[in-house]
Amino acid sequence: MTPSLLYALAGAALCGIGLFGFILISHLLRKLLAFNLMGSGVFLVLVGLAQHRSGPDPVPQALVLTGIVVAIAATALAVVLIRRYYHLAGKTALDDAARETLRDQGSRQVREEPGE
Amino acid sequence: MTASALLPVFALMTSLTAAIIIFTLPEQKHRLRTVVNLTAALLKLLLVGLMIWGVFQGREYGVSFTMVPGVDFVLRADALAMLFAGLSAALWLLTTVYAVGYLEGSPNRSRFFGFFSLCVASTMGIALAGNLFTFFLFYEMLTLSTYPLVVHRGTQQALRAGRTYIIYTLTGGAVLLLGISLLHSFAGDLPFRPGGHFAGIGPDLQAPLSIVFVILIAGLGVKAAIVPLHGWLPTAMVAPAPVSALLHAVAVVKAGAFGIVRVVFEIYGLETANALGLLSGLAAIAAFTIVYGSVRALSQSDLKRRLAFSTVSQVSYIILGLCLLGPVGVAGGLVHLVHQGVMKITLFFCAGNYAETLGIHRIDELDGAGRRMPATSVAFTLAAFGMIGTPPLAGFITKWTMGTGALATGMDWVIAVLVVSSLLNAAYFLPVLNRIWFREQKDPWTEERQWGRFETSAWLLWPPLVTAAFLVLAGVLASASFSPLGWVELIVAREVGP
Amino acid sequence: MTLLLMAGLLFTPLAWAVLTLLAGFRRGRGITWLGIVIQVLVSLALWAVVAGEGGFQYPLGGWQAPLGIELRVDGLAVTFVLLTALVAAASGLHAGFYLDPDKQWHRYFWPLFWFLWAGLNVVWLGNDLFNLYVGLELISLSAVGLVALGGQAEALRAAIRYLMAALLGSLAYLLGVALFYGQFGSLSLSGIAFALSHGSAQGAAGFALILMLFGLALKTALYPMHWWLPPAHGIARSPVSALLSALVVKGSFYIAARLWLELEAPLGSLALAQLLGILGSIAVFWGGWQALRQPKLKQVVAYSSVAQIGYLFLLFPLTWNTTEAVALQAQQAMTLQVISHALAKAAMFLSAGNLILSVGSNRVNALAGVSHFLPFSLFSFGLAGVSLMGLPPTGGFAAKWLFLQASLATGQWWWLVVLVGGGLLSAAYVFRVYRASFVEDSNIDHFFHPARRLEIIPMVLALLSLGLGLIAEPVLSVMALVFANGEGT
Amino acid sequence: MSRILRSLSVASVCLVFVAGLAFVIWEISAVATPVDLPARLAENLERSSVENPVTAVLLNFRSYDTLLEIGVLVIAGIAGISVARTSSLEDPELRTSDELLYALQRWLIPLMLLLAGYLLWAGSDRPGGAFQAGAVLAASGVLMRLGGIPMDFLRPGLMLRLGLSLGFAVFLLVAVASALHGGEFLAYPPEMAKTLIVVIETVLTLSIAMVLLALFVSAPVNNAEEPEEGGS
Repeated sequence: MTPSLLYALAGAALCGIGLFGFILISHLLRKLLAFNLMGSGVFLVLVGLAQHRSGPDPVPQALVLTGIVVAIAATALAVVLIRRYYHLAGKTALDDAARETLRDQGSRQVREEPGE
Repeated sequence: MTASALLPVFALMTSLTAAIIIFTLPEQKHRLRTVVNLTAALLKLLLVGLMIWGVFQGREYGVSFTMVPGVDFVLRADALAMLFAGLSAALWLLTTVYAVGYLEGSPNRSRFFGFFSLCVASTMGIALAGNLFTFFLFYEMLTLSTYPLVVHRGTQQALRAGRTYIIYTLTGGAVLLLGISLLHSFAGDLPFRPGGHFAGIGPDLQAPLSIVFVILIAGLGVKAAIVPLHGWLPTAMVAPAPVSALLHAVAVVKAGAFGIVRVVFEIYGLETANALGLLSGLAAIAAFTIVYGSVRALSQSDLKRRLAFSTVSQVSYIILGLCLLGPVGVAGGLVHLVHQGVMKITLFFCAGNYAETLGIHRIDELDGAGRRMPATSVAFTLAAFGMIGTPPLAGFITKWTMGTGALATGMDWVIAVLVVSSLLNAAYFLPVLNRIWFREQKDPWTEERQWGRFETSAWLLWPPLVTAAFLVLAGVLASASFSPLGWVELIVAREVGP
Repeated sequence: MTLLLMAGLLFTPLAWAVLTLLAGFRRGRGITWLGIVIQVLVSLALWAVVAGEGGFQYPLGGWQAPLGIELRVDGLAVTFVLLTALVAAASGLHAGFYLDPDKQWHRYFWPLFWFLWAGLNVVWLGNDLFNLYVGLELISLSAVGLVALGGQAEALRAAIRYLMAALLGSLAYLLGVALFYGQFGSLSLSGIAFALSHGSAQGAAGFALILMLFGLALKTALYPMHWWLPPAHGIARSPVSALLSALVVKGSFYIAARLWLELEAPLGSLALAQLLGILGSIAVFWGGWQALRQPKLKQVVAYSSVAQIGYLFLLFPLTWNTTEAVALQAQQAMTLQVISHALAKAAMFLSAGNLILSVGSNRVNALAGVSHFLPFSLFSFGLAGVSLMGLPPTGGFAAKWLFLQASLATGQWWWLVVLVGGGLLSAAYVFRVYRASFVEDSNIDHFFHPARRLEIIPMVLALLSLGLGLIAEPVLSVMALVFANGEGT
Repeated sequence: MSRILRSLSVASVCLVFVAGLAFVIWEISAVATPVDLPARLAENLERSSVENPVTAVLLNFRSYDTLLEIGVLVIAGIAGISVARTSSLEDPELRTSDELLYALQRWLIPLMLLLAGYLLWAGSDRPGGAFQAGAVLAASGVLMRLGGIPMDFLRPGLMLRLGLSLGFAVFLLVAVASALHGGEFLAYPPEMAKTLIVVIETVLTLSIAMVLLALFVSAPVNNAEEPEEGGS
């Protein structure tokens, strides 16, 4: 067992924890954090597994850098969307499907916009 | 590719082009639309006439190209194709004339005539299809293009009828597709060919072939309105009269019957189908349908509904004819394809005239209609007698030929079916005629309209008169070589052999 | 020549994204039209080159495969490139007329549109697993941005839901890539396939493949992971919905199909193949059933996408452990289904948008009596519907036919039920819309005729998808040539 | 009750997943890779004209990935500002009024700018580079914003859009120019590789900072308004 392998295994654990949170938590920001946890786990697996045998490998490092930027972009966009959603709807979680249909058919007639 | 090879394509394109032009015309351009319609109809009649002449002289027209790997698109004009194509081209012209008069002043005419032309294009395609795959293509196109015609009025009743219609026919289409692809998976792409493809097949293929045959007939039987698959036909009579005429006489039910003819003759081959023991079952179902349809017709009080059940019964004559095996019986069945079309279209035209001119829908309202509308009533009477099988009208020719054919192949029970059916026909038509001619008018007509100098609009009057004249001629001149019977004998000579 | 074509294909969309970002809506529209012309021409030319000379590998920056990124330019790829060009061009043109120029946020439609196009081209041509990941993210984020455009609460909710699903899918895919890299030391798909065929260990790689397929299926909205699709596709502006349904979901499916076709022999299993096929079948029925019940027009179309995507997954059981001929047939069927669904669905969404514009409501029932006004768009909608039903001569029929033949040839008769039943179900929901338009008892007198140019675009798409069945043979012949090449490398 | 059950089932699924993943990682770690990419990389490092192998991979061997990655960042920026319609720039509540923080800011911001510059420069021979520098730059921007320093270029407008796209545009230009120059795409002429890479990194730093800052600004202020009817 080398430290690199340990990183990879820790990454696997992080993936699992992140997945648990991602599925179970309904608060959007916390869900997003869970996603980032998972992302870190994946990056650890990527780097750790590759470096386990032959020492430092620049390719996965570069991949992870790229991956981080992509993850940051996605996270930042998600935060903007979530904040704006909270601003408009006052909710921190997505409605579940059942309530959604109820609202559509309920007495509160949703105004139909011409441009759908 | 020579010009003559393209004749079938042109015949198809005339109505397709007409459809496209009509769809793009604005609703108000009634006159222009009528001109387009009639020009296309005349042009098509001309093209079909040319092809008939060519086929008579032994020429064959056709094109084909590969659509999907392993499957070709084939258009081919042979004698059998021309029987159906000639019928639909001739009746399209008349129905167009009739429809122009019938829809005068009603909304959505552009939509109606557009789909009407599409419908005829598909019928032409069905006639000219050179293999099962192409046949299926146009068969489904027919389904789609008739739906808007059935629901044309947009009432709840029409929409319900449309739904029934589409459920029946699309399911039938799906079953047909299943059959075609099963057949394709062990026999490849099969062009229609006199004598079929399966002469002398090994015993290992017999069971799958029989199953596929049942599936194919079930798929086609929906449109041919074989009992118990006939449920859509009586409900679909809510459609406007020209549509009913088209549905019953030319397009839909005939497409199903024609498909069965193609499958039995040119995919399986009459001999093979019989050897597999498939035809006796089919004959039994057809015979049952004939009797069942007539019995149900007896109890209908709505005129168009009675005619609809009569169609259920009459179309199965064609199928029964096939099962008679001998050339004479087969000829009887095939000629009924034309005869039934001409007679039924006359009846529907007349029923439409009664409804449009006097507001008559039910049979008990017909009292005294003969005096008010003599010409229409004469046409109606001729067609009704034709249906019953009175000599020398067209229907008689059918029944006589079939009867002789049945005797020739020793299927005596068919005679009984024919007799019972004729009696039933008389039982449901004669009371109608009695009311038209011999009863005094009871109530004033509910919606009487005056249309110029004839008893009804000239557009509405001439088509039934022409078809009535035709059904008389088809009977009287049956032995001429260009009568329907003459042509059918040509087909039979080519298909079955003397 | 190829250099210029590749430059056009890869960099025009990126460059146009920057240009349109700097311009306003109207100027952006003009710029976009120019770009569309260039892109369509380039795509056509590349397609012609591959059709004439066969596919090739294209190393970017001059660095060969394991070190640099190599693109795979084969027939399947260029076919999809061409398809993308057609559908995106149509959606772009439509959007130019459809979107309100006075809403200032609509100017951002153009850069996002171009980034989306760029991402799609990356995916079609990609042969490097990580590059494909970046391409996927490029697609997902621009798609999410397009859905959220305008920033209303409903749209945001759909966008967030979509983003979450897309992110989870990407991560699962990336984890698979990480495992592959750990095992093979290479990111090139062909390289990995080569290593596997020369006897590398397989058990671990199987897990990675499953992870990647899961992630991609999530992004493709395979049942039961479809929950994000209908809200997103339903709420977006119609040209956006067209792009999303026609192309975006196909991107992730395409990667899954490529992975499977390259790696199924060593890594696939009967259970996995059948599982994917069964999920696809459930999607066909579930999506169709839901489409039948939706009160809103665009939701009907969106659920129909769920159903139509289901058919695509029949590829997996029909290519696993079958003869070459059958596998080829299944691939052809898949390709035709992708093309015809893309064309038909784009036509459907665009015409649905026009109809909504005309009657001022998104509800199916609001269409009562619309056929009275002979809207072109209703006709386009119906024609596209014919393709979805799989009736001849449409491309949808050709695809269904090939699937049927492949199923029969492998004895997997149970897919017949799906293919035939699914067609009937789609007929049911298409006719439901059609039926509504024929109702005469409502007295609508207000009907807004959209501009003809808005109506012609979906019509052209619908006609293309209708005619695809007639010209399937030449289209497929280019692909068949390519598949032979693609599998050889 | 059902909640607990749900948690338990999700937890067990995650556990199974982790166990499977760990097992697979363990298995993979035991065998050698068929391709030795680091060795090939080392052989080709000279030709890339960058000393740091990570930077070489990012900006030369796999520069296409990096180009697209910046594209992703720009997309996020565009999407962010497209939904932003609040005037949170002017919101006084966001500003700190603490004198001590003001004072600290005056010290911190120049230091951070310096750090950003250093990170950028360091990228060519050791870990570091455009993204790290951009992040630090963005952070100083966030501080300035919280300190109430007006940054007009962050208002939606041409300046903002120009800033967003600058780095990406320059990168793209280099890529296309190198192709038109006669080589392959993204193949820098060897004699200019170093210069080009430094130029790219610099503009990228600016753009990355800009995107991050724009996204920060786009997020509306914290208090929720009344929910809008039907999302009009």
